[in-house]
Parts: sequence; structure tokens; C-alpha cells
Amino acid sequence: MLWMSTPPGHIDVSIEHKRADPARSDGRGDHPNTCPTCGSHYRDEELADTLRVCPQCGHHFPVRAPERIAQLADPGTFDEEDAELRSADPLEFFDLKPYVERLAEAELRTDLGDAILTGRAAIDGHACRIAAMDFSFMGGSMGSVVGERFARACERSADEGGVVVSVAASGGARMQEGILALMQLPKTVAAVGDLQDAGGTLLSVLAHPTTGGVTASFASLGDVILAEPGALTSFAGPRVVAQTTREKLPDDFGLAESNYRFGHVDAVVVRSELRSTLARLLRLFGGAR
Amino acid sequence: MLWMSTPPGHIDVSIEHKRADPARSDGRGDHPNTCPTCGSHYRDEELADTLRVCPQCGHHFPVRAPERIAQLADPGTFDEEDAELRSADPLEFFDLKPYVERLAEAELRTDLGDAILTGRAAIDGHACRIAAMDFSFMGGSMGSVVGERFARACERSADEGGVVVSVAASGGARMQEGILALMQLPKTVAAVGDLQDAGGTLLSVLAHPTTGGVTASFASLGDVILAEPGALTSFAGPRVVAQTTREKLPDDFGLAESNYRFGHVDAVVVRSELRSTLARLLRLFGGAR
Amino acid sequence: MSNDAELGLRDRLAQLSGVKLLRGTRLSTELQRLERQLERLRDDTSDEEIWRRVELARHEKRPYTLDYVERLLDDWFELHGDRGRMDDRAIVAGLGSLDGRTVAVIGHQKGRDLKERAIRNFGMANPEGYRKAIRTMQLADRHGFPIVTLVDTPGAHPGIAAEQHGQGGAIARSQACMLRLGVPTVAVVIGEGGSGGAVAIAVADRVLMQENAIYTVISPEGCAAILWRDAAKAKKAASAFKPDAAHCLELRVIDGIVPEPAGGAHADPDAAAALLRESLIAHLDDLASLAPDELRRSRRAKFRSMGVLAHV
Amino acid sequence: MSNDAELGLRDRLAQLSGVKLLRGTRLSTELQRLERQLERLRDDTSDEEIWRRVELARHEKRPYTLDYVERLLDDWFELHGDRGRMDDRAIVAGLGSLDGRTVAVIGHQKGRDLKERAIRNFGMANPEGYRKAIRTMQLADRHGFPIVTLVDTPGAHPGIAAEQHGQGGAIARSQACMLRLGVPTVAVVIGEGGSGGAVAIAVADRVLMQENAIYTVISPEGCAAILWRDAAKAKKAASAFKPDAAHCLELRVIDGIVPEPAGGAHADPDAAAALLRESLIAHLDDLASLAPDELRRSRRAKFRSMGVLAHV
Ligand SMILES: [Zn+2]
Ligand SMILES: [Zn+2]
Repeated sequence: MLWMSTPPGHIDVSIEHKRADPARSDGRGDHPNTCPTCGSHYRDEELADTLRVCPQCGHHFPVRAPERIAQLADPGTFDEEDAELRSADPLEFFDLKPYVERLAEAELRTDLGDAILTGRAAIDGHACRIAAMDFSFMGGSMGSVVGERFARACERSADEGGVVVSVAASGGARMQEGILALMQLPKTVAAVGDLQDAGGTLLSVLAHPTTGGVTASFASLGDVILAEPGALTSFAGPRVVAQTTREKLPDDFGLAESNYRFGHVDAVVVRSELRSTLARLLRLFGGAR
Repeated sequence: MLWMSTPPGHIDVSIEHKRADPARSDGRGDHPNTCPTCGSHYRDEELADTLRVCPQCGHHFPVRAPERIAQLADPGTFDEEDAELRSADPLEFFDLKPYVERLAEAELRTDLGDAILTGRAAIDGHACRIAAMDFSFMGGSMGSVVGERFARACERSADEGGVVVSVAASGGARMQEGILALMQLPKTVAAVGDLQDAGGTLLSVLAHPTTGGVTASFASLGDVILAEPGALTSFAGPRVVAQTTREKLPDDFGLAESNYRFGHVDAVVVRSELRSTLARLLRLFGGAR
Repeated sequence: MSNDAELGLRDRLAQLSGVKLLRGTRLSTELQRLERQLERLRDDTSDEEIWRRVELARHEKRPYTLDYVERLLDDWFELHGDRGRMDDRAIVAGLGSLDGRTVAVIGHQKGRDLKERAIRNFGMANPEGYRKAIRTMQLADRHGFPIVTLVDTPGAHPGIAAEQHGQGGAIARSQACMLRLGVPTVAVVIGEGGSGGAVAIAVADRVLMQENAIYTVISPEGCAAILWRDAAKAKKAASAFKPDAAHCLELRVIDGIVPEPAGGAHADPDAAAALLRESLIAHLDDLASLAPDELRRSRRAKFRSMGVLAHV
Repeated sequence: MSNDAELGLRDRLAQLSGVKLLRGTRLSTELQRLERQLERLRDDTSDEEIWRRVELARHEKRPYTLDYVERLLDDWFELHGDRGRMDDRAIVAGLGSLDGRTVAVIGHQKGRDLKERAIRNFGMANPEGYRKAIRTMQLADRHGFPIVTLVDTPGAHPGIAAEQHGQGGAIARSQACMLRLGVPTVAVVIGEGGSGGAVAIAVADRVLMQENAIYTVISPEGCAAILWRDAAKAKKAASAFKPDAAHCLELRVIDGIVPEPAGGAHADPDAAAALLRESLIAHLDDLASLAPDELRRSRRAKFRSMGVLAHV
């Protein structure tokens, strides 16, 4: 299970994965390349060749942000923006270790400046911006840098009436930035508003897991919302809900398939068709007369 | 029961009351002044004195349009508009008798030109327009004249950024005008749109019964929606729903109280407080700075 | 038919003839169509003829929304869900490319076999279906995509949950939404245009009916049950309220009739789709030059004027 | 406190001093308030002080939204329902007259006794509550009514149906709605400003906190459970993420602090309401002259700028 317990009646914006250890970043199996559904084990290159989808059973493994962009963008077209931005530590936050230390460790481990990678790209020849989150950077949590990079991607695209393709994978707001993390919700919502009011488009892809503050902000505001099969895409996590309500949850609680049935997701798209689906949407959203 | 049967799978826009005989126009008791809830019987003046609410049990008897206006408007302020409009008979409709004959009979019986009465008025000193429907004119059904009078009331009020108080009581669209009756839905919706876009206000009161095409058009578009206790305010009638779904209906199916609980009505207002509630809303909607 | 309606059609013919050379083949096709329509209207539609159309409109092999979608559109992407409670399968909504331009399509969807009929609820939408329609229209409006609606429903679903979730309000708001749009809209009744459930998505700049479609305030059976207390008198009811395209055109409730292949649309769905395509493109081209405010204003004025009045 | 925040406050003080004579008593009250706030900020808030505020913010006798409504507003009319599925009693919405002007008020509502707590779901709203908020805001926007929101929730309800009905999307859309409004908006955290459920209705031109309110990204208990696997370390968590008004002001997340009577708002609800009233009127007066586009632009710019960044 993904979610930490909190006392009933109190809300967890689901900050960080219980098993945030990157060696277990899918949170489901014992080894990152062992399929939690069918138990098959793969070499890393094997999974890379199948877009990290289990050839046996179709389980969708997590995808890191750079690999996600490589899967979606036309070769050589990705041009990262705002790479120089880093989180500050306005609260001088300290739990088991200082936040600044956590940030430094995460950057060393993931080779990313924060939990999102943004930049220009082309998909099947259509120019756009991609904003891909990375769950292995502090559970994909959203702090000032995630908010800022996402907002800048929207702003630059708004100037061109363009399209932002966002791929979310996040445990929610980043607790270590306190109330400023919560403020990334209205900040990204404002950016989407500016983009959409300028005639631009947000294509929102929900990967496993998309929860908490990201679900309660930009990820839910896509002109079109796609989700990957089996992705947990909820606001509150299953464990919090189970503890608060003391009810048995449906087996597919919060999963993409459930959210599709309940009307929150336009399509559940298998990874092998994600690129072509986005290309189709890019053609359509470029085609107003 | 109010509703005629139709074959399952076919929709009845609930044209006319089964007991459209005006002597039984409440559709519930044996005599119009016998309370269907508690069985008390009243002389007509007695009921007029209590706003046609049963002093014993609070049952709300139907109110004819002129009496409704007298209950709500400041004495002497009502000034009828569009009194000269009458329904034509574009389809030359003939069922058991010709439509033109039904119209003439209804006018003779009710002393109304059609199922709605509209005009200028003041409520507690606040100028507004009132559009009050009358169920005893062909079941309060909406044809071209109901649509036109209502639309004109909205248009004239829009010019002044004013308030229209509508009191609905209708079995739905008037079958005898065929597709033109259906077109009164978008017609009145367009009129409300023009009113609201011009800064005007629609205060919608749902009296027993408000069903079919009126529920599916202007009556549901009030800036504020009030309903009288016990009023049936549904789109499809209970009998049609019961026959189509073959399920037992909840006891309060389609009633004002149920629609309040389900979020479709702002308040269920007893008749003795309707005038003061409307007065308060008129003060509020006149009070933007 | 009435002199007024004939005069109206003649007016339009005259206008179209005048500009024919400017617009090329599409308008001349439109011209021929109107001439054919006029021809048909001259022979007053008989009761038998009306009932035949009721039967054709409900024919179990008649093409449904998705049958046209697959024939008319490239790059179809279906939108799902009302973002609130469910995805109502009785209404289909999506984006696609029609003749190179992106359009939003919203249509009722009936089922062909028993299983699909259940999934589609016989094309009878719940409030969630109308809410899906509304959000699709708002999406299209924001992006400037014209909207095509395909109307084919016995009516809105008369269910317990449907009422509890606000069927009447959803239908009213869908109409209000359509009357606020700044993009061109064309509605086509392709089968049964049943009452409030139909008009909810039919408040368009141009409202068309296929030749064998019907558009009704109440089903013939429902009407018969109320007036004669006998649902079997549906045929009599149909001739009384005249739900066929010719009469709807005569009453100026619709703006044109889309021809069908001989025998009806089901006899040759490809041909029916081609005729529909031609008509949609002609009307969308016609509307393309109008500014959002002008579209809104004239759309409202059109519906505002519907009805026939007398005076004392 | 940081030099920047102090400089910012000093700037505002200087500005206010300069225009004091033009605006009369209200601004001088505002001035005094900011001076008091600055005073407090100078003594860095201790851990004990922060926890005391957490306890006061949750005090079972603390005034709730309707306690202020009855003290602040004339002609209160409560709006009910989301026009879709239910009336969520955890959020109250309505119209009333504040100092002679009609305003819309939207606020979380906790319950005072067991029964009302159940009805109000402890002030934890479902998506339907946020949808009621959205429709109320749209109503106010159409009529030019300023909007006051009162924030007091442990957070959005974490329930099965809440997720199924789109809790995350509803919170996102409520924020999007607030960022699109053309009327003045003032949000006041009057108790617990718990996470997404709070910010959903707090995206305002002016965001204020009462002196003993808290505004948090996660409850102290939730934070402690995650970081130290021990919910009892809530106090430690609270001092780590500093949810008190002074720190929120320092981080520029809020625009001002509304003073409370000695001992906290519950000690004298009438006095607390009077102080709130004064503050609301001052801010609404301040915003009254701004055009809709300017309000929208500057509101978006304010939230767009939130966060603290470093560069490599
Ligand atoms: Zn597998
Ligand atoms: Zn009684």
C-alpha cells in the first residue's frame, strides 16, 4: 500500500511515498523490475524496450521523467527550460534530516533539479511543451520549483496559443515547504487559466500515482485528461479514506479505470498508444478554423 | 395520482392533468376545498384568508394566478401586460374536440387568456415583474402564449436590469401546439439568458405541480429557486417513472423537499413567508454596489 | 403548405441563386436540395406518409450517431464523463476533423443489439449526459471549434436517479449553454427528436432534420395515451401533431432537410453519411464568417421568435 | 522574521501613512493593525505560541461561519444545493447585506454539538460542497456582488463517494473559478485552514487570517505521522511547518491579520465579529474601485508569484 496512516478526521495531502527509496519506487514489488502483478522479472533494457510495460500481463511500471520525454517527444526535439531553478528552504524545515539535505540527496540520486522536467518539444511533428513529473524525486511532491516550472511552461505556451502536455506523477504537495507548497495549487491553477484563456491547451496525463495537491490543481484541469492503466489518481489516498470512513474500499478505488467510469477521465490509454493519442489531440487542437 | 400512463420507453412531457376538470384542480381531494391531507373542509373565503393553506395541517392548496398576484404584490400595483395575446392553432389540432374549442372553453372558465398572467408590480415597495402560471387553464401547459408572455416579461425587465418573479404551476409543454410547444423551452431559456446577461434577476418559485417542459426550461434557471411545501417539481411524472423503471418510488419522489435535499432548490418556503422572502431577495438583488 | 412557408423557401431559393457563382458547387447542391424540398412540400404529406416516417425514424437498422462519426470524421477522439458522477453512454461527445476543420460532435447514441441498448439506455440520457454535453460545448467554445449535434432519442430518461440528479435543470442548462456559445452550431435530428431530451442539444444556429426523422413534443404513443387513453392510437396522434420534417420546416422550427438515400438512411448508410456531410459542410461554411456575438445574437433571436400567436 | 518580510510590511505602512488623511478612520485602523502585527512579528513566535494557536484555532467554542453570518449580515438568505446531487451542509453559502452592500458569503461550517457535527461532517466538504461554492460565486459574479469566504476546515472529506464524485477536480475547479471572477473577493481563515479543502475557497484578492487561525498544507498530526511515524509529535510538526498567521504573513501567503479579542475569538464572539467586520469593510472598500479585469489580473499575478526559489 502506498499511503501512510493519519489519525481519522485529519487530512493527509499525501506528501510522500512510504517507500520513497528509489530502488522500490514502484511501491508494489520487491525489485523495481519485478512485475507486481504477474511476478515476471526483467532486465532494465528489456523493460525500456517495452516502454516499461510488462510484456506478460500489461502492468505499467513507473517511468522516470527523462525516459517519459524520450518515449513521447520526437528524437532530439526536447529542449529543457528553467533547469536552473532549485527549491529554497524558507521554513528551514527539519524532520529526520534538514530539507536542504533531502533536496541535495534527491538531486544526486535522480540527476534532476526537482520533481518535474519541463521544456519545448515536438510530438509527431507538432510543437508543444512537455511537463513531466518524476516520482523518484521526493515522491513527485509539488513545491515551489514544481509549481514554478509548470507555471512558466504554461505562460510561454500561452504567448503562442500553444499546447502543454503534462504527465503527472505525484504524492501531492511537498510538506517541507509548508504553506508555500499549498500555494502551488492556486499558482498552477492560475497558470492553466492564463493558458486556456489565451486559447492554449492543456493535455493532462495522469500516471501512477497522481494524488493530493496535484490532483486538486492543474492535473484535473486538462482540456483533455488521459490516464495510464492502473494508475492511482485520487485526491485522498486509499489508506486515509479507509481509516477515516472505516469502510471497505472498492477494489479499484481511486484507480484510473474507476475514475473513467465516474466521469473524471476522458480515456485510459495504454502506454504503447499514448504518443499516437497525444499526436492526434495535437492535430485536433491545432485545427480550429 | 397526477400522471397518465404511457408505454414504457416512451416519454411523456406530461401535458395535462388527468383531472383537469377545474372543480378538482388540486388533483388530490374530492372537493377543491377539502384538504387531501387531513380531510378538513373549508369555505372558500376561509381558505382565501389563510392564503389557501390548511390551518389544520399546513397543506398548500393550489392558487390561481390572479389570487397569487394578490397575495404577493403590493395592493393596486399590478399592471397586466400582453393581455391581448392568444394561442393560435397552427396544427389545426383535433383530439376529442378541436384545440380552438378547448382554448375558448378554458378562457370562459378561468377568465384568463392563457395559462400565465404577466405584468408589472411592486413587492414590499420593490418594482419587479411577476409571471404567475395558472394550472386551471389547460393544466398550466406551456404553448406559444405562455412562452411569449414570459419572454416579453424578461425582455422588458432586461432593459431595466430588473427582477422577474416567476411562479410556475404547469404540467409541461402543450401537446396541442406540437413541436411549437417544445420550442417554448429554448424560447424562454433565451429570454432568461438575455435577462441575466443584462444584469437582471429571475426569482423562480415552483408551485404544485411544476413538471415537464417548464421544469426543463425557465423554472430551473432562477438565480434563486424557491419551492412551496409538498409541490411536485420534477421533469418526468411519478407514474411515468414508475412504469418505465418498474421500481417503487420513494415516498417523496419529485417533491420540493426531496429536490431541496438533492440540491435543486434553495429553499422550501411556506406560503405565509413567500412574500417576505421575495421582498428580502428583492432588497438583496437591488443592493450591488 | 402555408403560403408563408412557401414564400420563405422561395426567398431563400432566390437568395441562393443570386450568390451561386460566388460559392461554387456546395451552394448549387444546397439549391437543388431546397428545390427538391419545395417540391415535396407541395404535395401535402399524408397521414400514411407521416407514420411511415415515424417508423423509419425508429428503424432498428437506422444509422446512429457513431455510424456517422466513423464515416464523417478523421482523428475522432471521444470525450468521456461529466467530471462529476459518471460517463453517460446514452450521449456520445468528442472531437474530430470534418473536412480538415476540428469540430466537436455531441449526439445521442442508441444501441444496435440488446447488450448495447442496455449500455446506451436506448439513447435516453441522464442529467450526467447533458452535463457531459455542456462541458464539451464549453471546451469547443473556448477553442473556437464549431459544434455539430446529432439528435436521436425517445426522450430524456425518466428514472428515479435522473430526477434526483436534476434532469429538468440539466436540460434547461444545456439549452442555456447552447444559447451562450460563440461558435457556429449545427444540430441535425437523425432519428427520433424526442421532446426535452432532444431539444436539450438542438438549440443551434442551424437545425436540420433528415428526411425521415421526426421531432416531437411527446411520443405519438404518449400523446395517444393521454388524449384517447389508448396508446395504440399513436398513428392518429402522429397525424395530429405532425412530427415529420416537412411540417417542422413549414412551422420554421427547422432550417432545412437533409435528404436520405431511397428507402431511408438504413438502406445505404454510406450514402446517408455523404449527404449529411455535404449539408454539414455547407452550413458550417455559411456560418464560418460570423463573429461570436453575431452568432449568439441571431441564434437567440431565432428561438425567441418561435411560436404562432393570435391577438384579441 | 526575514528582512524582506519586514521591509514589505514597512513599505505598506509607509504607503498607508501617506494616504491616511484621504481615507479617514478605516485606514488609520488598518494602520494600527499593521503596526501591531509588525510588533508581534518582531518577537519571533515560539513553538509554544504556535501550538497554542493550533489549539485555539480548533477550540470547540470558537465562532464558526454562521456565528459570524448572524452578527455581520442583514437580510441573510442561504443558498442550498449544487444543482446536481445534494446540498452539502459542510459548506454554507448565501447572500446578505454587509454595511448596506449585498455580498455573497461562502464558508465551511463545523458543528457545535454531536448532531450538528455529523450534519456538518466536521466542516469537511464533499465535491458537492465545492460545486455549491462555485455556483454561488458565479451568481455573485453575474450580479457584481463582492464575495467573502470564511475558511474553517480540517480538510476536504476523504471519503469513498467524495473520490468517486471528483474531490480533486472540484477543488481545482473552485480555485479556477475564483481566479476568473470579476468581483472583489476577500477570504478569511477563521479557524483551521486545512490544505486543499481550505485553499479551494481561499483564492481571493485579499487573504486574511484571524490572529489565532492556522493555515496548513497538512494537519500537524498527519505531518507527524508521516515524518516521525508518530501522530503524537504533532506539536513538533507544527513548529516545523509554522501554520500560524504571523508566519503566513511573513511568507506573503496572506495579506493581513484580523485581530481577535483577548483570549481568542471564542472569549467574546461579538467583539471578534466586530473586528472581522471592520477588516472586511476596509478591504472591500479598498477593492471597490478596481475594474473586473484589473481584479482578475492582479489576483492571478499574486498567486502566480507565490513560492520561494533558488537558482544554480
Ligand atoms: Zn506482469
Ligand atoms: Zn389539512
